[in-house]
Amino acid sequence: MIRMLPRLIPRGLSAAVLCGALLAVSLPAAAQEAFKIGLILPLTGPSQSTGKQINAAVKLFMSVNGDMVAGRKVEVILRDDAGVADTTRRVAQELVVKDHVAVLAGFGLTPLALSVAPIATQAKVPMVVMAAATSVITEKSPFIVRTSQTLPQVSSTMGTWAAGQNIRKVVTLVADYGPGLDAEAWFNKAFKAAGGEVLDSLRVPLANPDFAPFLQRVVDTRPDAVFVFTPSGFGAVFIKQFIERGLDKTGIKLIGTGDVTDDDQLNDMGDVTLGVVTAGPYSASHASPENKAFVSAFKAANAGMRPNFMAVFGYDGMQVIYDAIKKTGGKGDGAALVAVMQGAAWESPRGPVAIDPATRDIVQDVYIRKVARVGGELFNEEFATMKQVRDPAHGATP
Amino acid sequence: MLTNLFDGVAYGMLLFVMACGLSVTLGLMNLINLAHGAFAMAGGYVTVILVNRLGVPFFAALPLAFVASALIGLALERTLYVHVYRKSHLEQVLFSIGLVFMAMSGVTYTLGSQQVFVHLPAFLSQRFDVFGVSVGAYRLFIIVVCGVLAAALQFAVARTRFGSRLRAAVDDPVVARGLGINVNLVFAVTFAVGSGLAGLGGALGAELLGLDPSFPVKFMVYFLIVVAVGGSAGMTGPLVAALLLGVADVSGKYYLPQFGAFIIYVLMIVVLLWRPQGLFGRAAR
Amino acid sequence: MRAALETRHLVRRFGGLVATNDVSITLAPGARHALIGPNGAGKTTLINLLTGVLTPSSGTISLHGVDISAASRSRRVALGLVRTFQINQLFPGFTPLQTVGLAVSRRLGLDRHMFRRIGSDRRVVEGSVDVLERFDLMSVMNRPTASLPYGKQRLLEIAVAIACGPRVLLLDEPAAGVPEGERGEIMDGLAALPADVTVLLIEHDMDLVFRFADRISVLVAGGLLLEGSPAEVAEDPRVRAVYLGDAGHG
Amino acid sequence: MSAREQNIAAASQALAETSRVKPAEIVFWLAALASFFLLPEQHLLLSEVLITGLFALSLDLVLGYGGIVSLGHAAFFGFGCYAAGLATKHGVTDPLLGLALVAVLTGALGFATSFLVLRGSDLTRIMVTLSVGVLMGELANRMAWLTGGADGLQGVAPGLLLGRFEFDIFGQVAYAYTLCVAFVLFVLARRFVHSPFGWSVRAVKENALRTSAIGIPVNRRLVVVYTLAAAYAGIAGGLLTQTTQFASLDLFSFHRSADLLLILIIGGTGYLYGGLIGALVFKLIQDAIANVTPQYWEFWIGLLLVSFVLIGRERIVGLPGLVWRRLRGRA
Repeated sequence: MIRMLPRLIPRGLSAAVLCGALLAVSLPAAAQEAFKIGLILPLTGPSQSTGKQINAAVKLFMSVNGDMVAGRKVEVILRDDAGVADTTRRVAQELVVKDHVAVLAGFGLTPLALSVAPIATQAKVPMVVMAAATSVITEKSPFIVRTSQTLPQVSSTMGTWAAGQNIRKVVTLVADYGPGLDAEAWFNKAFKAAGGEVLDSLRVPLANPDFAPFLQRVVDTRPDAVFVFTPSGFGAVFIKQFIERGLDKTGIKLIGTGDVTDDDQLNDMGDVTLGVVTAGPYSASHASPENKAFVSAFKAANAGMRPNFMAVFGYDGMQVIYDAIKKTGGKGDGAALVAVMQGAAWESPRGPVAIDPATRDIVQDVYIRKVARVGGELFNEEFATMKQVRDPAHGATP
Repeated sequence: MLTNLFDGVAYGMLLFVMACGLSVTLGLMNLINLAHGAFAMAGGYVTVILVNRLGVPFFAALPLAFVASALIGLALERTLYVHVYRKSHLEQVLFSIGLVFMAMSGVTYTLGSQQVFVHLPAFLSQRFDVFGVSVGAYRLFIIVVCGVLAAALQFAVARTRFGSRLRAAVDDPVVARGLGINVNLVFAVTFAVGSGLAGLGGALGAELLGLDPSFPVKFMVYFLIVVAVGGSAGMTGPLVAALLLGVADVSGKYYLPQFGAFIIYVLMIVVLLWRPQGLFGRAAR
Repeated sequence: MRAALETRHLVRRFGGLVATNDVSITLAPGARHALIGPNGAGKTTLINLLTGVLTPSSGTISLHGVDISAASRSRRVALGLVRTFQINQLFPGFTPLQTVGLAVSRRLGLDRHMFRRIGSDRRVVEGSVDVLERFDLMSVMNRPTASLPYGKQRLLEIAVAIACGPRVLLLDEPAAGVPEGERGEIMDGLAALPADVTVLLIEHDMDLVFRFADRISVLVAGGLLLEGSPAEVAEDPRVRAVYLGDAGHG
Repeated sequence: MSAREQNIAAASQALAETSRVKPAEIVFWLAALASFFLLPEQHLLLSEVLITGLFALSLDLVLGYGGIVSLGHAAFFGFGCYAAGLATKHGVTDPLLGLALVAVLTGALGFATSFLVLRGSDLTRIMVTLSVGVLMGELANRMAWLTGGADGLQGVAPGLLLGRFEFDIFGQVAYAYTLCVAFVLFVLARRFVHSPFGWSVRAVKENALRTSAIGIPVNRRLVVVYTLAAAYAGIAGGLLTQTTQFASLDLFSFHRSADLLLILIIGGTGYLYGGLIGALVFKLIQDAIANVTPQYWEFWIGLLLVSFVLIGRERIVGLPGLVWRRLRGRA
């Protein structure tokens, strides 16, 4: 019996192709049901706070805006990928093949988004990136639209700003993975272009528990400032050790991207963060009526949890999807949805934002903020704004 | 660079206090306990809750962290661990990995997954120069506390009545039983003290290493390296191994940041190939 | 005639302690030779030297004229020097048939085959049956070893060694721990050893030694006290003094 | 027939019995084949189960047969993933050729590292295997110019299978391919473990001292089985990359190796099917728990591990059978 099986299987193969063809034919027929959005987030694992924030924001968006758009009922299918890329990929594939979702959304980290890009292309399903921030992502498929941020966007803003603040010599210290390298490269480029000098570029392994030796190098190099990017969650340890090593007293300034002073964790990090200057697209204390409403509704719905940048990215992601459904009258296929998403512009809780029609990447104001205590809580207080920053990396090399 | 050496020693001391219990349980009960880091995590969280939420002074919280972890250790030893001593190493590995997973998600459930910190008294956050070497007060504090603990442990094992029973039980449990030593009691007390020390280490280290639910997995390898390299016979081996590890890790990251992550593993593999029983291990068991 | 097994001035030191002190023994082919001595006399060290677990500090060991002093353990087995253990060293999860089958496969040089089924070669089956029949293990050949009575396990210990096709067999206390009722089986097993196999027996059970051996060497404090026929040994006053008078506690 | 001939016939039959193909095995593979036609929507999941199962099978060779406790088996799996991905990107687009290449490369890595696990105690082995796993992961991270670093290996586009079939988004071809490869590898592994060589490896696990006393070179046996298992793990990894067209650093993580042990414990060691069955059960449990408490499923996995050790695998796995017998006995 066992010996027969191998001969049976090639026949199974041709049947498989047949099956596949049948399924492919049956796909468009499903288009009249609910408009399904496959939301893939890291709800477990080290990046779970990202997933938690975005999930809460998506729920909030739907409770504010209802689940009927252009006559279609919108349904979100939430799946956990635990921050593991091959799971993301399989889940995305299942959502497309089994659940016939019209849009894929979420993607907490760069590799997770990258792993799904070929599926978006192959299945012609729009993919709304709500968190991952490496520049290159949107170039990997014509169906990718990003509503979060890119690291070149914020770090080059910081580079330009810092050079104008009497900061001449800088050491950069980034987490050693894609986004970190992006941040390092674009900060350095902008900073040098504005006349600054980068003394040293340190890369810290992601799994590294102890920043001490790296900080010691910073001390020994004696720069005016140290530019930092760590994924949110690692920022706290870093700042602790920065202070503990007495770097604040040596006059070395701490500047970084908004990830380091994540709104969600800022209060737990404590007063050591006071005075840290970061560049980022969103602060929970952003002064606008849209943001006030957003923050209070978010807190009310989530037991007082403060929304961070991830929440806004997710909220805006839903905004883009809803707008696209409206503009296509609920009948658009993937290509049509992406077409109307390109060039979309709206007032987000973070300020005015738009999707660049050419790159499908977000265009937004980037703020320079300083951590301060306001009304008993710590906030990233915005004090300077770079208007409508595009991702500088698309079509360029650092 | 003396500051690096100093940091490395502080780091190593911390590792020693956290891992020494593991070395004794391995030597004594021939138990491979990958869940040791969970006790360190317990101590860390107890301190965080006591200091940050209940306003207990930091110095009062440290002994409480020790006691709490020791009690948890004792309870688990009596109810669960006692059943796995005679099982195969594979089963011990599985069992303790299971405990780690449960501890991690238990903490995530009750306290959340974000990183937490202990609010230290102000004078411990200072920094000063000693003979031109820049030294952090907290690291100095850690070195002093851990140094005293290491000395006390060495004394306890070498000189006290309990220590001699412990050594007898490690050498040969069967003979020790024959001599009228209550080996079970020795096991339980040792396990509890080992867990308590891990907890104390966790409490001290929370500030330096960062504390979150993935703590037991993140540092598991480090603990195991201390034990595997140091050998499980006595206190000297693990102490030397921990100090080596701390200094190698810190200076590796300072001087060779590109290869920092490799150094400790390569070092360990080399040591284990050279001496499979560890630097100070007995030839055979 | 060339000796089956011969040691010359064999010495093994552990630091300052001399565990084996200038031991020279010669076993003629087909001999039934026993080695006796009180606890701590160095019997275990000697057997470890012979089988290659330990290397001698000085002196030589030769097997049918071939110097094996530095040969590896598996090399010695390949040359025909096989041992049994004082404490059973069996495969608890294997059946006696599987255990013996593996040993026979090894003897026939078939153990490196990766894609041929064990026992697909008729010589393996025949060889295994030969051994199992010889030691009266056919009836239990398909039971897991761990479930066998102790006496049968002891027999299997010898059977595995024979399955390796030894020219010289070292028997390390074959009757150790065997209950009185199963002793007869062991005696029968020893009697069933092929006549052309040279046997070195290490044993405490004097009854067994005197029934089995045609030559006896007495080892005391690492050195050879004397060697002779059973009758000579039994009558030697030194042996009586150091050993036989003490046999009950040995 | 003489008594001796009867005995020889009986022994011959008894030896053949251990490797006879049992009806349950035929049912198992027929069910696997049937799943291809009956569960078209589950092909993605089933491919993953099968690949994990194959990976677990390779650990079974090391652990269940060789008796080596390894906590770093993911090193080979991950290496296979990257090797397959890089081979595809650099010209070896034929999937089968790529898989063969991966098997050779991973086998070579297994051979080189096998000498590290020969020495020392279980603890030493655990440490060394764990470290090799971490080192491989760190290497893949470091060599970002080659592997894509933390972003993962992108743009893996395998060619047509057998020059005819394209890997489709529904995973039909991928599942058929995985099923065929897994079946072939399984049959080979089955032959291997029932060969004299396979028995000698088992013998090492049962009693290394006795094995060497019957003249079998223990270390060489372990080197071979470790190398073979590494190649198997590599092929499993290669399959994953080819069917998902992607590889990431997570492949090397500790969780992979720990999950793998759990899979093997659920399925049982030392009979080859343990890995495959365990992988299926593990996925089902994971899905079931994830549906109830998505954030805390790790807790239940942990509880499962602890219970398996404390209560004993036989009693847990035997429970359904026991209940069934009780019910039937009463009826």
